[in-house]
Amino acid sequence: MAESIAWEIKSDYIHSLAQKGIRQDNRAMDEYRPIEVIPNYIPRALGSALVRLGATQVLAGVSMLVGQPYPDSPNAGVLMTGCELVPLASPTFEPGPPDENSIELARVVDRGIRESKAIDFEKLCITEGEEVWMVMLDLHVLDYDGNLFDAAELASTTALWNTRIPKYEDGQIIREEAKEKLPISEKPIECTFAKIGNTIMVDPALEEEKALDARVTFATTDKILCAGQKGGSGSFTREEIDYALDMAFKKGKELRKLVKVI
Amino acid sequence: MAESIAWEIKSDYIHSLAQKGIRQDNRAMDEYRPIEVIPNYIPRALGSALVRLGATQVLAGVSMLVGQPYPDSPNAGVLMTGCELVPLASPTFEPGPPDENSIELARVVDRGIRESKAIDFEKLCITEGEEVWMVMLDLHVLDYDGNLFDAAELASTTALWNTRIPKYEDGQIIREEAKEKLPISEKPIECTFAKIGNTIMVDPALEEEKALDARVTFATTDKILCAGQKGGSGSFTREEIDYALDMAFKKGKELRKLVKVI
Amino acid sequence: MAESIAWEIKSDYIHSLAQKGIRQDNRAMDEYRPIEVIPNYIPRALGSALVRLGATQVLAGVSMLVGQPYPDSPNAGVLMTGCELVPLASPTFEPGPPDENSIELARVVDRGIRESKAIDFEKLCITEGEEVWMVMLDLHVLDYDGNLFDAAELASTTALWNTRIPKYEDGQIIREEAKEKLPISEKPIECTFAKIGNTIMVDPALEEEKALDARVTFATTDKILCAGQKGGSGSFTREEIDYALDMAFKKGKELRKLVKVI
Amino acid sequence: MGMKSDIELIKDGKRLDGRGVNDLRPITIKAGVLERADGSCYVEWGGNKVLAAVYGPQECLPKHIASPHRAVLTYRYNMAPFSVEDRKRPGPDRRSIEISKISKEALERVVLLEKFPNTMIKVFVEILQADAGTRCAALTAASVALADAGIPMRDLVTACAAGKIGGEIVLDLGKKEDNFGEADVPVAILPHTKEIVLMQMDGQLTPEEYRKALDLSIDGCTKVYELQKKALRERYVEGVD
Amino acid sequence: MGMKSDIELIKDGKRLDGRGVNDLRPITIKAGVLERADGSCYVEWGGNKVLAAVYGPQECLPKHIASPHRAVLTYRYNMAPFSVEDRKRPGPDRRSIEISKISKEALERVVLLEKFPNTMIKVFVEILQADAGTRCAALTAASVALADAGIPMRDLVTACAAGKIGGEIVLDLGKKEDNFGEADVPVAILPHTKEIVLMQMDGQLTPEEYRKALDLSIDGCTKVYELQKKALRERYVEGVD
Amino acid sequence: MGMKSDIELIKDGKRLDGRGVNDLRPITIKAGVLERADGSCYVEWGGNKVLAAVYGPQECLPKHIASPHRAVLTYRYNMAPFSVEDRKRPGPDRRSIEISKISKEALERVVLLEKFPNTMIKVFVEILQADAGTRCAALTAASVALADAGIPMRDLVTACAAGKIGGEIVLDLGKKEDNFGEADVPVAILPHTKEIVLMQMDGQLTPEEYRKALDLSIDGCTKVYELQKKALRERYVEGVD
Repeated sequence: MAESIAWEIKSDYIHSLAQKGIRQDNRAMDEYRPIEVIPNYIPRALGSALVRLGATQVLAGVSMLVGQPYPDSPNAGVLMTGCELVPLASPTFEPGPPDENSIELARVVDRGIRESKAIDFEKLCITEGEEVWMVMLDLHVLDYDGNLFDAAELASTTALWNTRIPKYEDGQIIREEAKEKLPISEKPIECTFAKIGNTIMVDPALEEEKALDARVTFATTDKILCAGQKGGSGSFTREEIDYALDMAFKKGKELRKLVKVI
Repeated sequence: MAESIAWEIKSDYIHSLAQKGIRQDNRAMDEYRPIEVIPNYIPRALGSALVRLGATQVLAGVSMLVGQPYPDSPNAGVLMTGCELVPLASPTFEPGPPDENSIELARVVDRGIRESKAIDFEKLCITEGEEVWMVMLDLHVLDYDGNLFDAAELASTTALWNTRIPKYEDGQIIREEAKEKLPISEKPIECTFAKIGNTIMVDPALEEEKALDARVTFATTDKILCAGQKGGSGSFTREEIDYALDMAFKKGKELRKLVKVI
Repeated sequence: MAESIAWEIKSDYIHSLAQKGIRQDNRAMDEYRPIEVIPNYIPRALGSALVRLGATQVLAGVSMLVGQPYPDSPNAGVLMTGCELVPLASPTFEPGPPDENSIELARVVDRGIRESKAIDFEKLCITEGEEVWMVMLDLHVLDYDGNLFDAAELASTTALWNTRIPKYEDGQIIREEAKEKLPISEKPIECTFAKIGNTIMVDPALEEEKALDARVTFATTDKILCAGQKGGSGSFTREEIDYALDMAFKKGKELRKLVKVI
Repeated sequence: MGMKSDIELIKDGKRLDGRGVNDLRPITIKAGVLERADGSCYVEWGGNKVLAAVYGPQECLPKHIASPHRAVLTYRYNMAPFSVEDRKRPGPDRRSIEISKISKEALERVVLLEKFPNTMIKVFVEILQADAGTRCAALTAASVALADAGIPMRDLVTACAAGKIGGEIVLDLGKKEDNFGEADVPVAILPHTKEIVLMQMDGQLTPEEYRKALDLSIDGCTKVYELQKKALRERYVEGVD
Repeated sequence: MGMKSDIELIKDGKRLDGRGVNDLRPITIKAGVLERADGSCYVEWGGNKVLAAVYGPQECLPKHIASPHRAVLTYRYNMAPFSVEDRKRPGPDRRSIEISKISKEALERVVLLEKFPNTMIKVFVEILQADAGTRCAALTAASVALADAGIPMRDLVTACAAGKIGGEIVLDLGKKEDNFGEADVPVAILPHTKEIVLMQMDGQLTPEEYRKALDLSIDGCTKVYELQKKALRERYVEGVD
Repeated sequence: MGMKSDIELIKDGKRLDGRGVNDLRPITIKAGVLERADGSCYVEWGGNKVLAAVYGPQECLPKHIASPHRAVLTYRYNMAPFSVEDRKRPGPDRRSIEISKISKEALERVVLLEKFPNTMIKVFVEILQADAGTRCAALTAASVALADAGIPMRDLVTACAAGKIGGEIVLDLGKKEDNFGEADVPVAILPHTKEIVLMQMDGQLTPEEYRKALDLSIDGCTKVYELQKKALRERYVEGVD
């Protein structure tokens, strides 16, 4: 992509603001944009949630299939997380197979959920070594205005907490009779920080993402860190990582309250 | 594709002729080009037919595989229709996976056959829920001089009427012993009309296809309409659709006589 | 690819040398570059070998899977040969699916091994018609300085002669207990000749490959020719083929001694 | 079409969901629902949830498909994996590609492409929840999104299907009617001229039944058009607030 | 090659289809059979049915593969899905790609590519029904199609295989001979100079047997060449009618 | 991470392979091992065998990704099919694509890209035998290969992981420790400034444990850096021989 002059000017502006401790939308450095969480946004899906984070919109949907377990965990269900950055959501998204950005997003969201041990995969075993439930978590980004990681993790956690398991009888999945809840216990939350110059700020909006030097995301449950991911061409000092880690636990507690279960 | 000046001039010419009620090859508006149908053109295939429609040549071939039925019709065989617009047939065809034109062609041909209920799919069930015959109908366009829809449907119907089912014993398909006929009862025919200016004409030749404003295809059996498809960037009036519909039944009867069974 | 002026000049130079009976590295026309063969280069693989032929480096690795036999040989194991020309090995190799060069390489290497009947495929049958060993031979080119065919065949033959079959019990492959040797009896060797002007030379180095008019490869065992492949835009006379054939048997005997079994 | 079932799809003129033969399902249309897109529209139509976005006119890429005479219009119909019961694998399938093609051709009739030579106008539609009739809902949404983007058009495109169930011609098939019914005729028109810009048919109809279905779907389009206008009016009012 | 069987492929010098060891299968060649292609040829060779088309010289696309010194030649060997017993999945497989590569290299020897710098000449071959020996039939057809397109060539390319069955070296293997025989040696030559432009071998042969097979296939090529010339002569006569 | 097992991964401060909690596996680094690449490096790290190559700066293709301000850096992490027990299907999978992305971003911090506008620098890493910690070994090798290619850099990038097994924080997890352990924290730093340019974490750690792991992995990096320097020194000495 040819670099746009407009983005460069905006990036310079955001850097100079950051130096003065200001964000373009006047948020505090540790302040999220307004968040709206709508569980069961797709009522016919087995689980779903829409998250609006500022103008960013991410829809997570859950399908349940029956498949074979992995040979090394014959009595455990499977989680697969996919992500489509559909071109409807941004002028920079292209149709086609997932690119490195959508793959990173899906994998970081997936790790947050998987490593939190939120889902009790053994309860998703139907017949050991033969049939298990496969939880297909699909992220559909509808409007991209920055910080997809946190919006997607929040949507995913909410969708999974609202997911019902279909009845399974004689090799047939009966979706109409989906009454049992997905066995889930933790609410992993991801918090992402941008480093712009020497300033660390939470929940980068689109312009901040374009201007950032480095990015770090932590997925936490109440007391446990379960995933981390650094991105961007810049670097963090040891102290900056420490700050972001503590803030991730603090903001995580706030965001966790938004995971509504219907 | 850069638009060719030559095609534009030719298109203007065809439009001006159409206004005078004339076609470049002096055909009547409701007249097909000469048609030749050769059943069993590929004698080693289980079913096949070559259709020449003017200079257009389409070869349809049928293979039979054994596969699983769809879960929602456990006692019915399966029809799959594929189409390759191989670059041998036209300077505008590119190698590679099917594009929107070949997909539309395959799907419209498929609908004509499927919706006519010509094939008795329940007779293609081998073991309910487990094994059924899969009728693989492949369209191979050899020379593209316009109106692939009608040529392909005629070739397909003829190929299927001449298709034999192999013997199936102990999980093995024995093609050498293919005596039973495919259970087929109707002869669906597609008729395609081009609208050029305010003129509707049947069986558009290549230059007419390039010049057309809109296109409509109807698949019919003796008394029943079983598929329809409008194409092109132009539009039809209600009356034009009525005219094409009636003509599709009339010309369909004529073309149906060409479906020879050996 | 734009043709490089540098390559053209080098090619002219190599042609003029060849006319005088000289090669750029002063080798005799029937002389290979120094060859090093390292069996079990990847000790954790079931079989492997690295071959250095001048600066060319090819690594062959063998994996063993359990799969279904082909319907027409229900009691025979399967050999599959893949090749990745990874871009690490040459500025002209591109990432992506195998191109015609890597496919030709894999297929010619495969034919040399398969047609020599070196592997006793019937001994690789586990349950007739149901389960057989699949020998997955993967060629990984590490440094491309010409004559991949001969290096790859030598690496493959050596890797296969050093391959152990894992234990297979209750549907599980136990790689830790891989004691049985792959049943193999012959040592097929490929010898490749370049024709530059009217000169035939063995083991073309990279610059010679770029300059060659035609190329011919013969795979031999002690007394039997088992594969041949002509390449390049030039041609061979009947006599040139005769010469190359005899030389292939002669050099084959020399190279065969390098197939060390540990 | 035509799957076998014991379900009685119509009884005493009432359909499974209580509708009469000429009734549409409930439809809600909202324009201007996305931040990044140049124009957008959200449509709920029975159980369908459809989102459309428009980008452009913009530089035409890849360049070799550009035309010096008009804008290139692209249309991408896509289903979210969770939009249907059996998870849809991501990426375009043959059905989506066909729908995209004929929907694009329908829109080419109304968008004043000749005003924007050498450019590209891109329409993206996402099916978030699929009932029956998604192609009509998608095209209806796309047309509003184009208007929302300020792209000059001859007219809106409005789409609606009619079909045959239990022997009767009815408007706007629902999911079960689509699965077990006898024929479906999706149609798109220009509301002002009643020109037909999209028409497909599958199933089994006599010529008379087909004509009746065509008329009925055109009637349906007229009703849908009112909702499109309303959505754009609301968007305009909101815009000047 | 080399599948096991109880079939006796040769008995008293006669093969399964009654041919002697040096006999070709019946071959028919017809030039100029397609409307759209610049040159074309249809070959029936035993049970093989092969269609070849040539387009060009024309603009070289994508441009970055063009050469200022010569035309780029492409060759695409493709099998129709119904051409073989087990349906062939559409699209190029590894075998087709290899055959296309070596066939292209064979033709590069004869086509006067240097006469058409910066252009592209495209050869397409479709196998409509496959017996054994399709690569030879395809290359034979392609060469006639190039001549039919008026592309200047040093010579035709003519192809034919020899092989070993039941211990004997024979010409032009049929399907069963290919499956159950001991070796196959497809060869292509320039008929005037006897230069070898394509050669493959697989199976098991002593050096002496290989030499015999090579000689026999070259003899076969000479016979096929007569049929190529005849087809072009007929096309020319037809052309001036 | 986190697979269940009865294996006791650590006992009396000793790990399965006899290492203490702060010990690296044996590491060998050799620069300049390939003929064709502009720079290269071979790393053996425990059971890992990793080869890195650098090409460039060279013309940026495709052109539209070029930047007038700096070189474009690409990074391709690839596993050979036989590098893991269950054969890895050739071609990039999702894991490889993610690793490539974050490794590229780590290197972008040190390579003086602004010195080579409009060009491209390509880094390729092949995992020939995989133990645990391949991404750290790969990035360590890539950084040496860049130096070997003479590409100007602010500093080397050095990578090492720490993790948690059997309740303790340890350096540089081996294969079984990775499968059955509790957490893994791969990290890459610039040795001179201790800036963190790559960091991932998965598993379960308290904040205190994470901090301890981070410190330990940075210590590990410092030891690996000495081996990188040694390899480059040996290469230089060899070069002037």
